[in-house]
Amino acid sequence: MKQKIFIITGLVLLVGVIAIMLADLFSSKKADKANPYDYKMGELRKTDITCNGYIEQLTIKPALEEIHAVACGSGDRIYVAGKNGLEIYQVNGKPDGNFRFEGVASCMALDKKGRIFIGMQDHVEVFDQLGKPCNKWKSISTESLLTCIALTDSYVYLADAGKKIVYRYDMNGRLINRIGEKDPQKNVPGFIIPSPYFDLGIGKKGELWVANTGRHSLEQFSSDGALNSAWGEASMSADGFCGCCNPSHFAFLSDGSFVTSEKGIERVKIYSPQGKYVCMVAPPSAFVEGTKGLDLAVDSKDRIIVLDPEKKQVRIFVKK
Amino acid sequence: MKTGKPSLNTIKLLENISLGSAVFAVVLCVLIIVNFLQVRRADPLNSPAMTVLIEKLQNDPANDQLRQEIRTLDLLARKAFFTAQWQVRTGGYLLFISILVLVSCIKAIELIRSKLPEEPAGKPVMFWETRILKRNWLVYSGIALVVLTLLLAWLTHNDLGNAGGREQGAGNREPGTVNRESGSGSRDTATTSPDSRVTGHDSSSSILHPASDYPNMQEVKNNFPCFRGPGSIGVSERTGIPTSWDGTSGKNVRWKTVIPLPGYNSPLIWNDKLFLSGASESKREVYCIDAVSGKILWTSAVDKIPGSPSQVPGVSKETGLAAPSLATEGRRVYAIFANGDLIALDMDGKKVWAKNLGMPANHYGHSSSLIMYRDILIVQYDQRSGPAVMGLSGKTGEQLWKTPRNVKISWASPSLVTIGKRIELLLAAEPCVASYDPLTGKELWKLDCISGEVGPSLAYANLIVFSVNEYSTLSAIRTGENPKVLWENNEFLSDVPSPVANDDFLFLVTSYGTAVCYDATVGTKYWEHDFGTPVYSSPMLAEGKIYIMDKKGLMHIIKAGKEFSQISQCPLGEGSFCTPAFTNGHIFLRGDKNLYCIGK
Amino acid sequence: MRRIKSIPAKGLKTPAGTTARTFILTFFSVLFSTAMAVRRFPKPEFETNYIQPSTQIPVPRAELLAYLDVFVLLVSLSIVTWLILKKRSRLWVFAMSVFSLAYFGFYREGCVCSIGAIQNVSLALFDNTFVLPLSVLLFFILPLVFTAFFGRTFCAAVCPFGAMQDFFAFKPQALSSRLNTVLGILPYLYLGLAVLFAATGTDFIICRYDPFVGIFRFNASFGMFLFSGILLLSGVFIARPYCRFLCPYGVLLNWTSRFSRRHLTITPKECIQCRLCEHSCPYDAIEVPVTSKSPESRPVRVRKMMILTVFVPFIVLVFGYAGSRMQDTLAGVDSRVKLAKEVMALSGKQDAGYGMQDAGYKMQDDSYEIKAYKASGKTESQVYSEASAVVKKFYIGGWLFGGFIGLAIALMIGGRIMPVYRTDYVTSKGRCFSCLRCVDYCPVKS
Amino acid sequence: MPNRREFLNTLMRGGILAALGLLSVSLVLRSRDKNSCSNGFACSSCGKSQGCSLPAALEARQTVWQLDPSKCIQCGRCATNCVMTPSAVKCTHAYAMCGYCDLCGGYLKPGTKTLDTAAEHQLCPTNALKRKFIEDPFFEYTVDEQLCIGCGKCVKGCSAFGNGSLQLQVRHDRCKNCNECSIARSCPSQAFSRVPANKPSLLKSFGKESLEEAGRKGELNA
Repeated sequence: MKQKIFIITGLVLLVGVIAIMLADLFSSKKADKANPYDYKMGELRKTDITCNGYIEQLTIKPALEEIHAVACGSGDRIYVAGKNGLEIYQVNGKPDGNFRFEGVASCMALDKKGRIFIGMQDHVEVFDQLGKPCNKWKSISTESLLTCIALTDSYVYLADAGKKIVYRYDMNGRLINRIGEKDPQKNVPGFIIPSPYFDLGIGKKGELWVANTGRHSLEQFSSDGALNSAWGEASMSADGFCGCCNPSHFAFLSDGSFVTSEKGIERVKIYSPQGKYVCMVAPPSAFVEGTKGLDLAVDSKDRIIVLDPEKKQVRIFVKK
Repeated sequence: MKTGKPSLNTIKLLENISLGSAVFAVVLCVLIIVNFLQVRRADPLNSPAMTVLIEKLQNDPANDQLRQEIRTLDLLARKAFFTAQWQVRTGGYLLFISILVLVSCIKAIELIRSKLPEEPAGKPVMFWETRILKRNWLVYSGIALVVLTLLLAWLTHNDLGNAGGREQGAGNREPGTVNRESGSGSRDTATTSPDSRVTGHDSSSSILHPASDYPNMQEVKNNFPCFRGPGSIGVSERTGIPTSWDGTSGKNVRWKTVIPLPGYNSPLIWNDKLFLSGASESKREVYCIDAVSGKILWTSAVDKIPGSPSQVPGVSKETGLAAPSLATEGRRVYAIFANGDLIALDMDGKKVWAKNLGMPANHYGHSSSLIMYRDILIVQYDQRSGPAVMGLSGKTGEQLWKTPRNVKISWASPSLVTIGKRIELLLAAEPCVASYDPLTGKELWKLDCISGEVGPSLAYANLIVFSVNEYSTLSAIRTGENPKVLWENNEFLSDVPSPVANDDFLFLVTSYGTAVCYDATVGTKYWEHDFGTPVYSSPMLAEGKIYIMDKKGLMHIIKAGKEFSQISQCPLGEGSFCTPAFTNGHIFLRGDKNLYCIGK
Repeated sequence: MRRIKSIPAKGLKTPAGTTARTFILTFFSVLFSTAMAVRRFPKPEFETNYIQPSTQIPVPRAELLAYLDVFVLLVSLSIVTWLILKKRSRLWVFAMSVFSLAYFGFYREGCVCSIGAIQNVSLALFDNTFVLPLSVLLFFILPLVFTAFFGRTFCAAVCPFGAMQDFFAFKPQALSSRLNTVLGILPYLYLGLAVLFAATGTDFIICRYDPFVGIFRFNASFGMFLFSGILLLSGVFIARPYCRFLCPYGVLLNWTSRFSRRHLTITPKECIQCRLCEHSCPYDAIEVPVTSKSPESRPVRVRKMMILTVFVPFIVLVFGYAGSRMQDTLAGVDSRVKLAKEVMALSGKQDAGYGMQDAGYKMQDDSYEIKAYKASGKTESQVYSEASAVVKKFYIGGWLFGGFIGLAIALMIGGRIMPVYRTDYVTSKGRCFSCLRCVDYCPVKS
Repeated sequence: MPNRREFLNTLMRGGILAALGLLSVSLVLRSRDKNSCSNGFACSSCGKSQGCSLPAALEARQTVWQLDPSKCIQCGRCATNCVMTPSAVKCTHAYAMCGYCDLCGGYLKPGTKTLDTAAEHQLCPTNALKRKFIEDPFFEYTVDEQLCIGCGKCVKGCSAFGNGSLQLQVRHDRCKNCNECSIARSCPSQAFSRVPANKPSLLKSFGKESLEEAGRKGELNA
């Protein structure tokens, strides 16, 4: 009798073990519960859709392998540059030419004569409208990483994220001066560029603005490097710049307002010339999560041209 | 053996020790389990109290006391977390030691005792009997194993097999191999890919023998289950669609079949069966036609329906008695007629259920087509008295929901579209475009933007719904939580044909025969083109082309692009009011008299 | 103690030769396909004399130690074999099992083990991108080779699993012959499933349901501990339950051992038929003398044997068919198939997908599998075709698995038709673990 | 009779041994083949690296588990599914990639206004990420491995808002190198794989090497 009880106990336990194995192996239940350590990014990406003052009017899908830079030329033609080439589109998104070159364009600008200045990692190359090379500047340094190029009538401004400095060149590639070096006497705090996004732009009055992304601010310099003013605030909410280093790109509307783009929480926004938040152009939901490097351009009709490197599109937003 | 007493004493002592350690081990086990359950129930790192406090602080950032409270709680939580881990670890070590003691004591006892010889067992084992017994048991358990396996396979087959089959099917299926590549059209390979047949994976045939109550997305998309294609938005994803034919000379016409009774309803297709209906003043019939050969497989008379009115409804010539298109979900096919007769037939033409919805008060004649959501049959019944939309169970005809509508009579048909996370049922009638949850009939939103006697159904693409009606306006409605009109235009308006849209463009054909293309998001007009012949059939968008059938039966095929570019014009040889249906490589057109299959 | 090695962050070399074997741990070059997307970027320029710390990357256990394990395995196999066949001392075998438990169990934490090696070998056979370390192959081969000559000495005192369960066999009960027979099918099923899942790259189920690894490591999930606890408890009454009724490696050892050259005998000389050993075996592995004739006459036996032989292909086919019907259930364990099902459920949810995929809205409550699937950029049909390839593998695998079980059962039946004649008490060569308990009972000493 | 049985036994034994021998020889030969194809990181020198489907792991005989941060989606299962408690997967900081930001997405909870070390601002559930002031405006972040449970919260924050210098890695001093990793089994993005034991890390990095490479190219161009 005792023996029987022992055997039965043993057997029941053994069968239990096998049953556990089989149940665990073949059960089709959801393998795991919710993540107890979830970082709910979705909440941050949600924005009030009603403050969205713009709609997407046109989408251009360039054929380039990678796209990194967008610019707007005469007749509001749209120039898109990226890996090994450049494409031109008409104002309505129709292709209007393209040419190829060697290298990855990281930034681009056009001068009055229609010459195309393309920044490639550590040097600048200049092409004419048909893609004929006009000039190739010397490499600045092996550590350089050019992330933005902007032109006035007589100067070329370059933002170098590798060296964390802005250069002023003449049109032929001769360095004139460096802007933004840390200088406590001149009250210049220096640029903090924690990631390879570093933009600059020429305002409507011809003044130089630089995005000091590590400080989440836009700073205005005189051409000789004096810091005149700055604005910007770090915040996850719509009115500030999110993440560790933003805005990643910016451009100007015709009234001098700023259009800014951010990574982390991908969004494109408009600030007044005084730096007050105005409205959202494209909310995070318009972009693939993790999109970085939304280059911006604005055409003469104040259409906002956003380069979306993740979707490989150039997206044009217009006011509602 | 040498000294009995001391060893007995030792055994006693060892027994006591082992008993003690066993008790200790059990206690530890219980403690560890309790600890585990505790941590599991309330994870200290995710305490809801903390979340609440932090939320409070965010609202009241100046509150230092709150801040202090949070810090204390945080410290406590982390302490609790690591203490619990420490407890388990220490408990585990102690448990291990106690079991070690237990095992060594018992082994020692065994060692001391093992010198004692055991009594030889009673009688010897009956070798041959047990051996035969064993053999039999092997046979039994083998049979049991096979039966169990088959039973399991059979039990789990329905869903899993279906899934596996669909996977295989979907995996191997090039966008829809609905069997017409081979001229012979052997019917049993309809959706079975050759690959799945090689493996003898007969579960893949579950697509042919539907197990679930309603088809999945891919099945619906592979077919043409209602008016204007899947979702009734005028878009078909089928490919290889012919662009040239001539119905008069028979060029590229595979077959042509006379349809006994007239009707303006458009054909629909499930696998290789085509369904349409026809009616005269005395008769109403549903036809099933073999898409491969064009033979009428069965004709089902719609009669003996309880409550069916004896008088003939007053209809206009241009609507007729069988205007609404049918609907199917691959299990049954449903048809509605101008007198309110609604019938469900199985795929072999046998009546499943039928009812009369009451003679519609409609001065031109009822023309809203049916549509299926899962296995719910949706009927838009916008008549003069008590307009409503209702959902009926496809299986039984029982009314699942009915939502009254505050609208005028409408001749438009419902559409089903995916907007965000939900499926919405969209209806158009003066004064509004309205959206309903197709499962419950709950109204989701509505927007006043349309008026008049609404004939055209809606178009939808890329979150934008387009509504249009003659003497009213063309509106593009951005859907979402707060739908609003994106743009309006009333230069070109349609009376009968429905518009159709893709992500970039909206195409509209007016009843007097002008095709127009607008930018879908901003409403810029790209082009217009006048055919010179009226159009009543709704345009269809497939493979980047728009198929527009005019009243005289001439099909205008136009590139769906920013510039007007006509691909071809193909005559049918007779007039047509009906919208074409597509499968891979084929178009099905219903003319006034005949049904045509275009394609090789 | 494991060494911690640091990576020079700015290309500073660590002093070379600080350890006998210096790994050059440059992680920079690893996976630069991904780094293509990451744009190069220098660190901030610090003005204070801050030195950037280097990223610490601990070094895994040295490769050489794996061969030490093989060496220990070889030596302990030799010693145990010698102890069993020559010394015939239960106490020493017990001592060796304590050592094995300590070394392979608690020191090596139950991983690398011969039982689990089955899976590595089968995966390596079917997937030539899978790396099979030589040490693992040796762990698989060596015990089998020893068994082919000397019987299952590995089970006696080298396998930590066996040792562990042996200690807990406090009150072993003899099981009836039919229980032994029916439960004896389980290891074949386990082996078949383990090889099937390993060969298809689905899972290593032997390791997944390794009953003692948590105990060896003093660290496991609660469920794993519970599992070990229950198994050990059942082992109090049914001695070595894992070895007898689950262990897949035991199947291989069993069959190898049947043809072993020098298996342990209960008595060193001549059996005196004292029957003292008859109930000494906790594993029911002692065969009693059979001197009587079978009740089945020779022609009957021959006929039965013939029938069985004729029916073997049929049995194999029936089982194979049954196995192939299980393809969906079996394939359901595979993560690729699970994902395909989830994706299908998802597209079913967006449902019968009337209309078009929407662009602007995002699904919020996706499972992580779906999130990863979306992030991976795979298309739906890619997922399906991957899954259907797996299902196809399982279809073939199901036939083979079923056929294997059918063959095993047919062979077992055949073995029970064969004539038997023996005068002495002997150990069943297939099932005996060579634990030497019976030897202790035998009054005949050499 | 016994002789015949003996002979049969020998025959079968011989068969088994031969089968085992064949198995091991074929497996060894095959892996020796792999060895001679200087795989792994020397892949480019092999000449046929394009058509080669063998993983980099083959160069070494011993493999260990590692997770590829570029595939990781921070589902948190590393923390919950490891056979070890706490998990053998921990956050590893690739300092070379760090921007030393004041506003660190991996350290601070989203929406935090005051950038300090207060408990209510920290993202890490166990306070394992430490922040140290270096110089204006740089802060150094270090991971306290004793406290880290491998949940990946900071990793998600860092990769979304920062450079992605915080990455999850299997710590081989803690990992038991199970035959089949139980995290790998449940990893939704198949980020886990067996890697060569002598190259046990899959940390991604901006990398000095890539910098050098680029530099070299620059020289060539110039």
